[in-house]
Amino acid sequence: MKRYSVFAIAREALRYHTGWERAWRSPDPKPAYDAIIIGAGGHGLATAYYLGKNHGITNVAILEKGWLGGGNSGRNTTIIRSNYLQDSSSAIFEKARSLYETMSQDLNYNVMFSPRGLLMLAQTHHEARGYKRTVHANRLQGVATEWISPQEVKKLVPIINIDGPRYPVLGAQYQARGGTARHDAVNWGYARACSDMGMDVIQNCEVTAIRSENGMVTGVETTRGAISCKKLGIVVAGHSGVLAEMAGFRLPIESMALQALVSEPIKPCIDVVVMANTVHGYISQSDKGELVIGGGTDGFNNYTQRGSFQHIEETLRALIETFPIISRVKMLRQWGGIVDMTGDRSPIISKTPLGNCFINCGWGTGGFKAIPGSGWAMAELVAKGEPGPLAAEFDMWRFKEGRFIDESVAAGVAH
Amino acid sequence: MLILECPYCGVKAEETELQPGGEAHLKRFGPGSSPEDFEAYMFARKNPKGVHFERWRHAYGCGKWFLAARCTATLEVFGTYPAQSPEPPADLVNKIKAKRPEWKGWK
Amino acid sequence: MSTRLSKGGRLIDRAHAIEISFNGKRLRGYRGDTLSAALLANDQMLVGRSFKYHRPRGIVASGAEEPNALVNLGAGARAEPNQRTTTTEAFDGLVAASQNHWPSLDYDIGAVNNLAARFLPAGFYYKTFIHPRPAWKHLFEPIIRRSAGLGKAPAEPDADRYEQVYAHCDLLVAGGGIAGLQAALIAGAAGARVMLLEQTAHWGGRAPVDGDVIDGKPAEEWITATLDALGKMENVTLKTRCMVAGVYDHGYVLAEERVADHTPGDGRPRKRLWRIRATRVLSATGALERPLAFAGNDIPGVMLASAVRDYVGNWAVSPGDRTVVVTNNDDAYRTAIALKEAGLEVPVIVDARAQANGALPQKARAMGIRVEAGRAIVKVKGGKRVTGVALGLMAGEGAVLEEIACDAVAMSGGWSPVVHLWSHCGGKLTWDRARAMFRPDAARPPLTQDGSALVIAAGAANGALTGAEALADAAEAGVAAVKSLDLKAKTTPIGKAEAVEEAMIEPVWMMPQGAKASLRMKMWLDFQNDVKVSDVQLAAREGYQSVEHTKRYTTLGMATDQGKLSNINGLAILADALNEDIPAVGTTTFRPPYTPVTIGALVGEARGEIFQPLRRTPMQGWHEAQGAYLEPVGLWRRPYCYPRAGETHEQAVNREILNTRANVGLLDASTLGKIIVRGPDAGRFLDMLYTNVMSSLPVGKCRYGLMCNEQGFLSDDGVVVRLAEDTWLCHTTSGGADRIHGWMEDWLQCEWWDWKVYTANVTEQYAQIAVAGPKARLVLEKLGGMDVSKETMPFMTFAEGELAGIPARVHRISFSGELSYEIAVPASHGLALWEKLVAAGAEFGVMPYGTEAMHIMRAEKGFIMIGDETDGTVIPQDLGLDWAISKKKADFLGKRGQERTYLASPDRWKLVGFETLDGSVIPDGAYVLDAGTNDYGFRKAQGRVTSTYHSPTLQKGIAMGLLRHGPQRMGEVVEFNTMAGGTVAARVVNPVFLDPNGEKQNG
Amino acid sequence: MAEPVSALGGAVFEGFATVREIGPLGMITLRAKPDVPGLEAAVRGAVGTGLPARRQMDWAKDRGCGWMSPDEYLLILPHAEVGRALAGIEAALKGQHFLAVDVSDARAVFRIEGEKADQVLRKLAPADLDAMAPGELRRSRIAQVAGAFWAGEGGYTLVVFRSVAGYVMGVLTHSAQPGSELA
Repeated sequence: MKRYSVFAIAREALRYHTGWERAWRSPDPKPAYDAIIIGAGGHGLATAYYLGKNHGITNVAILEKGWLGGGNSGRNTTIIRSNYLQDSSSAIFEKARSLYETMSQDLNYNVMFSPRGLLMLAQTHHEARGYKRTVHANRLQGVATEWISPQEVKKLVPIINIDGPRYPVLGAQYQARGGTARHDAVNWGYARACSDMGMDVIQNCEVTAIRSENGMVTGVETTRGAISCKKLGIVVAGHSGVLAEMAGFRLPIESMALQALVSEPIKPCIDVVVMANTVHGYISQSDKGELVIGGGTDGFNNYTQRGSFQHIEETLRALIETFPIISRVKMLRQWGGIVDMTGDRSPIISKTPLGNCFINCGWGTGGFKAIPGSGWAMAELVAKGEPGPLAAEFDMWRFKEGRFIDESVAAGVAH
Repeated sequence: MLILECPYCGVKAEETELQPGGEAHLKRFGPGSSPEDFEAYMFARKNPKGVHFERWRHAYGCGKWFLAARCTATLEVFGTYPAQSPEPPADLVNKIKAKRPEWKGWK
Repeated sequence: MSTRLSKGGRLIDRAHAIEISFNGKRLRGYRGDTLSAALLANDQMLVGRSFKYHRPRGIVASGAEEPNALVNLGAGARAEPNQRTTTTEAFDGLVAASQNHWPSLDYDIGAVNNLAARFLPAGFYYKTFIHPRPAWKHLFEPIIRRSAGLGKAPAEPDADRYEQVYAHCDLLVAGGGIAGLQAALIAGAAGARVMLLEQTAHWGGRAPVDGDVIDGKPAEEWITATLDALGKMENVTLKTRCMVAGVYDHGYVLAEERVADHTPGDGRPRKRLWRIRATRVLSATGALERPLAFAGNDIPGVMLASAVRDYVGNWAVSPGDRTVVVTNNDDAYRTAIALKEAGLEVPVIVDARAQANGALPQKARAMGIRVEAGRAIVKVKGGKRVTGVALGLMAGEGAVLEEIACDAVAMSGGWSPVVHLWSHCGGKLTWDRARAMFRPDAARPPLTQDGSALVIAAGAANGALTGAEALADAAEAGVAAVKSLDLKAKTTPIGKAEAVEEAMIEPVWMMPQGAKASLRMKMWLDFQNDVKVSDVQLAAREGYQSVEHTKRYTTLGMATDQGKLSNINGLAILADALNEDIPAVGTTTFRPPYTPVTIGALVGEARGEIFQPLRRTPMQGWHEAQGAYLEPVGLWRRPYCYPRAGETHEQAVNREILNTRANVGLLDASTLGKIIVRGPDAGRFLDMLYTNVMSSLPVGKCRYGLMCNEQGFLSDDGVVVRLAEDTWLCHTTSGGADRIHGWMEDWLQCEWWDWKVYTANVTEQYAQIAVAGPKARLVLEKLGGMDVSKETMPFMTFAEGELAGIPARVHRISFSGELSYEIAVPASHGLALWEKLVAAGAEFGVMPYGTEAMHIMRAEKGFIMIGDETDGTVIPQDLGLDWAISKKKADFLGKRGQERTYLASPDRWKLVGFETLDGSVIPDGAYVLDAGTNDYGFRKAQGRVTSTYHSPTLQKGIAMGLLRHGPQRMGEVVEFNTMAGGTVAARVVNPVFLDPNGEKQNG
Repeated sequence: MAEPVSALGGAVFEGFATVREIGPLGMITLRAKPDVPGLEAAVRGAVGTGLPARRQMDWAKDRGCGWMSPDEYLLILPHAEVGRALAGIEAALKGQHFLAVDVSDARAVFRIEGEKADQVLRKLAPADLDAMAPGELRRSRIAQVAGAFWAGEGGYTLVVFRSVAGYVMGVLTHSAQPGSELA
């Protein structure tokens, strides 16, 4: 693989960029692989990448029913943070955040990880106590977060209205190393790296059936023929339930539409990521200048990537109250993504009733920030057949025991 | 932005007048039930990409809960009926079968 | 140069001159001008800078598709970024400034990017800025960020008002061109409820400018006549300046009406958001002309042929004196002809097709216009404006045959139907090879709730481009719409437009055909985002082959015009690069809104005081008059404390507590939920709802109860009152009233529907006041009317009667641990009773107290608070409330959940009290440190604080919290962490710090 | 005994339509299935009307009965008469399964009057006003809160919860601003 660098660009410029090679190959499926990962979204690609990098398993196919990165990892609000309450959450999200720090170098692909800082506004006393609790928990976890005053909030976000009157800002939980990254670049960077390790990223290849014999997966039927495999990883976000049904088990999951929108690009006016959970809104500004705004989740099962209007409306109401100047800015585009919500709103990285079949799903509204950590943990599970510490708590049997991983205290809304 | 007709007051209510309530026809398992049954009651959901039977409350109207059969892939609504129904009405099931021959049934 | 013509201009009113300001320059225009028309009339060719290379940019279009001419409009509280000049109506005093340049539009430092353009191809930033690692955050990104964005963010809160309105119709017609008018006329005549919305200020669309002749008369006459007919129909609503932004599921349509954009500050709402429910949507949104891709096609002065025609015909503005027309179809000849008729020069028409012998080319030739078939523009000359074009063979590689001086170029690459509204909800498209366009596939329309077609496309939006075709198609669509509504179509006049025979378009995606790389690097596809033919080809070469990948990699179509001009050309180039068929490559997804919508308009009235409902108790005004400091509790705002002059909140809280403990205090408890439950099965029902037994509660008595969800987690608590044999009154937490009432109804309607139980949420019927403190009884006795003595009204009982002449229900319950009465009276008498209590209590030192005093007093008593001791993961057993969990009940909501292994574990953290050794206050949310680390390498915890306060009564820090095996560890000293990194030592104690035997509350 | 006070003390706004807070109005929530013996008589005794049909409001001069749900009615009568009416209902339905409670003070009532009164509601409620039958009682959403309204006497009567009376007055005022007429 030709390495990317400023020199490579200069060299190519002289020949009108005719010498660039493909970022990833586009091969036909082979009849068999050591491992098949279903889903070439961020989590699936990261799983494959760490299978190769950490466990030396490279005879891998990543099957994608559409175009790679076309699911939630290509339609989210790109927020990265690890200021979680429960140890098991903090562990995997902080692992992910730290991997984001070096991802551009690891993948030789600039994913534009931008640790510009992330604020969670406390606008009620109750919320303030909740965030202080998280900060204390993060202290024990070694996750760098702090509680800051309204004045410090105003310094970080000059356009914010901290005086209410309805919901004055009482302070905020601040993670200085939280931020954003370019979502497509994460997908493309992983795909390029996987391809470079000899893995097959196969797009427009939809899995139509999962073949199994006495409790073990033998392969999959796809729109591009049957492919057999020794191990199977299901990493398909919104469609986890559909795949699980093919594999013959049921998940504690419901698929719903999550809304987001961007504004027209304007000159930089908000440099950090701000989440205001009391009023249900979060916002950041992309390097292109668009305000990237996350809305709520429709409360009903939905597989269309379209959403309802009232959640957009609710979010914008809150944001105008918090950032009055955005009233005259215009909404450029709105869209929906299908998120899979588990019983405790925390993910599942787990063995399944099928011996050599593993599943990674249920990231709900917060999957992007977890991609590298999720892939890291899933790869370990697929490679060893047993979860490592990062995945251990996220098994799908916790619901039977009532062993919840409940973050609702830390994040009241979509994150 | 869905419209569902409330079977009680006959209003064609729009989504903002309604409150969604998840999968319908769940059987409650209480004390003495097996861990599997209780887990299934609490968490296991059909979550089909297709015909879904679900609960809605006419929250900004008559306040009654009702049930709806709706396709989660096209958002087509096949019908609504009272919450006091142990299972979907036969005529509704037939209507869906006619429209969706490939449908495996509600159970 | 571009200038105003001496005559003509169908939309301007020469009697009303206006003056506008652009970059401080004063320019003259006429009423009826768009800002674009006014700028061009004053030879303002250069209007902005492109996003990436800061290339000079001029006006390209005359409508919503304009990618270049975006300005900062207005100033101060009325400043708005990224306003399209083509759709902005000019008015006297309008102030606009160009965007994305420094120091000035003419001399922009950012233009160095242009010199480096060759080194900044699509996606270059993914390939560089990688090393050294810190450089991205500290060097590269800040630079990129500074150059990001277009318009300036407003600096002040918006001065304008907005509103929303709901509407319902059978047929929503989007687009007021001749097709929309015709279809609306048919549906209106059939009696359908019709809404016809047009985004511009004018009806008729392109027909008048294109010179259509309908029913033998100029189109304008037919348009006026049709509007008259529609205006007479009661069932038809007509709106101009109203852009249909999006079509959503089940016939939901959003439209943005520009009510007062052109009359700022006249007091009307600036914009109005229409939230429409339509049974069917008829999309008559017309078509957009495509640019041609030739080198230098982005230089100011290169415009769409139709736009040039519009400026001449509508506003009497000529973009240039000598305009070269370049095309691959006959329609563009109309522009040449219009220019010639306006007395302007057209040195040549460059036609990419081998021959040009249609009726229009013939006419052009007859007018003496030179027509060069089979030729291409090799490149446009000029910098900040066009100075000429170099021509070559279309079939060639770019060898120049001839150079022609000109100051404008009118280009036409053919037309694309506007399919956005068709596509928003899932309508599919089909590629029309002959006409080289994507158009709606009638066989795969977007569906409505009953599975029928939601949208019907008509006219140019359906691929029927000429006036004659459009009217015929619209008539069909109108009849189809009427049928689909189960209405009968009445005989309605159908306009007949004269057909002008046009030769077929020949698809041209790049000119010349074999252009070499150096030229392809100068062929713009996306003018705003600087995406060129070479960029799309690079994306294809690098494997970004999905049209979505190409879009995201090159940013093609991601500008504020969302690809209205660039998408089709871009994907044709992509298809060519991939050797694929255009339909095989497909389009990107069309998302709402059609053109950007003001965020303020989306929110409507919901801002400031009414941005959210505010719930007020009957005594709210009194609290505010007292200067109470209020805190949000759900949608309520409850007094946190009542600070006196010079008092801090903390001092006020302490005073309120000490006074309540020593004398008597008043708390507005009206927000507490109150739900009546009545019926033969009510007792049985409450036994299922609460963890303890309520059916056994004697009439006249009160009992504290807990509710869990089915998981077993504690969800609400409150005092239950047995009003009568078959009637209970359930108090819930302030936040909980609606939730718990809904919870009750859910079980009654969906699970136990054969049980005879009725509920009623009477929370707001009553004002509730807690009178607490050793002197509480004295105050009530002074009011008079009821016997509130210890004997007749002992603790945990209630009585109904009249206090000071007000019907009241008095409960002997206490959340403060003091002798306490909670008095419920009809809300309409709440303030009266409160004031009487204040007056009667004066001699006993009565003071109101707020929620914080309430919190601290309950903590001193070790009473739990939902939301503090609970967080959705806590069960009653964790809080030592086992006494309130019935052992003998076979079932209650949550019982099974609590039997699960993890909830039944003996190692759960349980409630205890904490007392710091040094008297300090344990920080909110602190954890109890444990030895060692866990599997993640995190420091272990064995508990956490849930409520922590300075107790003014006990003069020390007190706290409640959860601790592993807590109750068995009384007296042990544990350590809490602090944010500062230190620790606080505290002793494990009984959580009841005050009056453990309850003498005070029982007294 | 002191006079009962309505939530806003009769606030008024004169815009392109007139918005008035009225009341206090007597209101009783009566929950019972229509087939309960004696129900019709009890209602007649309390407000002088029969049992309204689905979504209907029946009137006997200033007294009325509205259909709220299959097992809920809203009785409207003078504030001072609520006690007597409740006693009457209790007596009439003795032994039956029902629930009757005074909700007069849990509500705020507004009148919206004038030729364009409907436009004020059209800006706030997703309901199709043109599809309302004569005498229909429509329960819906008023901006962000629940409300019930009916047309009559040259305008609309709107019932909402008392605690949000101020908010509702706010949105009504905003919607009735002079110059913001829809047509």
